[in-house]
Amino acid sequence: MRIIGLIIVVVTGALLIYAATDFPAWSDPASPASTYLSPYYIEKTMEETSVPNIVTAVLADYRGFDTMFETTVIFSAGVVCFFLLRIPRREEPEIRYYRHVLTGVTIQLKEGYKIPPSADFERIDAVWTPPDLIIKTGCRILIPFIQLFGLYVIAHGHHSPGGGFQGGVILGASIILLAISHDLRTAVRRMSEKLIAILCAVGVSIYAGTGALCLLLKQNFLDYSALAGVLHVDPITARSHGILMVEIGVGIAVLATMIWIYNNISSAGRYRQGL
Amino acid sequence: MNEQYPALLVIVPLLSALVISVAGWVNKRLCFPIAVAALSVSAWSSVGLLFRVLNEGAIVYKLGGWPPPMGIAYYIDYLNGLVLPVVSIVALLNLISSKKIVEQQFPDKAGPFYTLYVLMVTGLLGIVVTGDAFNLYVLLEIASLTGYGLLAMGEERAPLATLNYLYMGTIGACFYLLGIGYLYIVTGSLNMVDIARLLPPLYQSKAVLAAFIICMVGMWLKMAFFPLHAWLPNAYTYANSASSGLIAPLMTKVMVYVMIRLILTVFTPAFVFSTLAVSHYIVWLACIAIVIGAVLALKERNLKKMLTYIVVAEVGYMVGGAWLGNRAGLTGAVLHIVNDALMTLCVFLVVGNIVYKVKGYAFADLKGLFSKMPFTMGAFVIGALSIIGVPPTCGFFSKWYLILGAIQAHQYGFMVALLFSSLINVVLFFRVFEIGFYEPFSDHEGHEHHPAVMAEAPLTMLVPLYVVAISLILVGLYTGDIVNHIVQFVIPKGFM
Amino acid sequence: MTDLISTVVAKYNYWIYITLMMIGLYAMIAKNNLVKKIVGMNIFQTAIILFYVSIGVKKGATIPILEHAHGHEHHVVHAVDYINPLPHVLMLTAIVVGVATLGVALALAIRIYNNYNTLEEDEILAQIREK
Amino acid sequence: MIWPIDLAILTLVVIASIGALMVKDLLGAAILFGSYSFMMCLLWSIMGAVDVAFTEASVGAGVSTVFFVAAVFRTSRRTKD
Repeated sequence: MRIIGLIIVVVTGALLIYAATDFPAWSDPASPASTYLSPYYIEKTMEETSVPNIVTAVLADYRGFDTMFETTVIFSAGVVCFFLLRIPRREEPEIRYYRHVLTGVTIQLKEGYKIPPSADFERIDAVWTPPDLIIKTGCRILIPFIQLFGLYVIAHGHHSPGGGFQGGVILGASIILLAISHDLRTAVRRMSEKLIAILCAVGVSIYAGTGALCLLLKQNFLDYSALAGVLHVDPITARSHGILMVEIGVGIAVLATMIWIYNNISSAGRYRQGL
Repeated sequence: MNEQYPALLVIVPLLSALVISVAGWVNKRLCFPIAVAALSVSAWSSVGLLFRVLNEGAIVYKLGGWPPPMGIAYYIDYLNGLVLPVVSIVALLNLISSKKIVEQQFPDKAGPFYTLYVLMVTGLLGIVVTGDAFNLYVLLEIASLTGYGLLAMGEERAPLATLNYLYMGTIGACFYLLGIGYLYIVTGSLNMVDIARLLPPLYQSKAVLAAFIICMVGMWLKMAFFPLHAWLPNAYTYANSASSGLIAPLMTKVMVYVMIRLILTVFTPAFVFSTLAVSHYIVWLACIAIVIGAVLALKERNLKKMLTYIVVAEVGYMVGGAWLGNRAGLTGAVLHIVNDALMTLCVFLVVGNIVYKVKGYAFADLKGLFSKMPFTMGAFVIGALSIIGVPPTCGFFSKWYLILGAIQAHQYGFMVALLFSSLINVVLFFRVFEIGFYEPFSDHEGHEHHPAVMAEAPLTMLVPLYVVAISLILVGLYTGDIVNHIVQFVIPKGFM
Repeated sequence: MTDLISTVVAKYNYWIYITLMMIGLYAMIAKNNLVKKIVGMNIFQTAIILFYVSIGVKKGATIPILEHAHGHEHHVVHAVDYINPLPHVLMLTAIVVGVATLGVALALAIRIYNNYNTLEEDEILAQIREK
Repeated sequence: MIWPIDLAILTLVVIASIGALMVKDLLGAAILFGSYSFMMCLLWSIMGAVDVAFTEASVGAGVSTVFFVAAVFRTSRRTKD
């Protein structure tokens, strides 16, 4: 198998190198890629969409259809992970582990027995999880600021690098941090699986709904200038607001999908014990 | 209303997929009706689009209101006007017959299944209708990802087969992306028609040659053309019959459509057939694909794997026909996309019915099926005759155009391969008929001589099957009209 | 000789992207462990992103974000001194597609592990042949 | 566009990718793959692609490494080659 791999790799590598000799030199301003389509974007973005960050403008407005399908790719990855891994919850009794907070003694109860939630016993995933008070409190302090930063990244996608995807992933990462530092049950109790799944679909439908709204207002799909009538603002800033709405939709969709994929992969579908 | 058909075609299934995903959590029974409604709206708008193309010629739909090179545009001409209704109708028919299968195999995951199903149809329709090269890559990824999800829910070996499919599929999609990158670095544009306008002065450049080779290898990998077909038989065999009923007829045919779109629109036949005089070798490769596909099908002892090898051979037909380089060959290839999608759907629906009732698809399970499931096996006979290429059915006519093209292009090897694989198909299918018809009476130790009680598949699985079986014959009879009104305009005038 | 070196150095990014892609492709074909193949697949995808982003680079150009004064007096924007934004947009999509494919591949790997209790391809094929 | 840094990071990226594939323990491969993604993020920011760098940092280095480690915990760290 190695020899076939080597032959294929050498042949494709030779083809690619043979073709790369014909490329325009790296980083020269006169290359066709930099002189045909991108000057239009650089010069016209400020006039047509009043969004300083050209990448966000091209991402959400000129080529907004691509980004909608990209959000659909993320959404379908979340649905595939759920579809493949999730084992429907059968309430069979499970072995539970508790730790006595003061003495640090860990108890393993036979199946079906529970200790009612009380201050001096904390439930743990397995006997070997060490008491990590420092990590837990550290993360509890850190998570709100991560989420604040994530919201800033989504909202500020117009003026600075960032936008729906980056902000959504940062927000998702804050919940995943909660799931890793504490345990999966607290994260699932904080954001239940049903809420995440519906939030996923809501995020993508905000994006597609904005496009469909433009369709209903007698313009082509995803043509934000149609929103000028609804938002009582001139078409250019309507485009900027359209981009913001779309970024929020992408942020919600990516946030929910990252948590959904993490929950399914880390617990292999049983939602009992995460990382 | 009807100038918004291109948008409705893709947006309605996308929005309904989201609604189905939410309905899966709220109230499971709503999922199937929404899916059927969504696919029928997209089928309706695709047929409406075909008639609009017949009246007004090519349609350009500007997404987001931006003119094509700046924004993304849909470009609908005769080629995808013909393929669109086929994709949506095949998906709708398979959806109707998959209701019972889903309830039997994974009743609690119906919501995600229908979401992935409708998302895959959205991806396929988007691939067929888009006019932007990079947008085609994103839709290709949606169709592949949902395809991996659908195929992986099946027997015990399904995840491993799907993971191998994932590796090959990702390499194929990334090669396509790389080919578009090579075109972008040399021309600076992403819109297909725009690239075709900018390419002619660059025909001699090595980068365009490499871009063409990489795009082609990527597409061949995705359509399982001969040397790169290793993933297809296992991936389609071990999947559940609802998913293989959707993916087997559509995925490879849409990839063949993308290859023909690259040849006709992006790289223009002038570059492909005259500059690159390589079509002779590719037709020989197609001959080998057909022969190997047919021979490997003989080796198989179960029905579904045999059919997957026939799909590999059919891909050899279409690629060989497209690369013959003349009008008859290309007509045969385009017609074969339509016919083969219907034929493969008919045969895989039959397998779905058999697996639903008999819970197995090995030859041993097919004993006495003609008496147990007469209607299903009746449709199987029509599908088999169409794959073999018997006149009233559509399989014959597209094979006729392919052979005509082979003779005109003096590719006698391709003609011999076509006839050889037809004969092998005869052997394959009549072997199955023989097991289905004569087997129960000839086994001596079996004492029960009373004819087996008729255990037919439920009605919701038989009606789509018979709609497809009848459409095989209708499409065959109306081939003349299809060719004169639609396929004739697909091929540019300058083509000899 | 010097022009050979200058051509090599002038397109250094493209040689690196080709080596990375070949490393990824080799790993996907020759590696025995399924998770190693997934790592190879991801390297393969990031190599293509390296190719696309290095198309857009311009000498002496700044990042594609326009300084805007809220006073709305439009000073003329020259395309030469801003980097080409289009490959960046395309590559945002490719990165997200890479993560989505990674998530699905890992979900499949976990399912395979549940069925065969190993991730080595040869051990799995041996178990299949036994059945 | 500081030219020598670009060359240095590019060679480091190639070394990290070969390392991620050669190391004999899957958890090590996951961490090395995280470092590979992070160095790619440095590369993008050097080449001026700030949005892509931000995404690669948060999505590539961040979440994919978490998915990898979670998957390795659910399967096995053992690898033969």
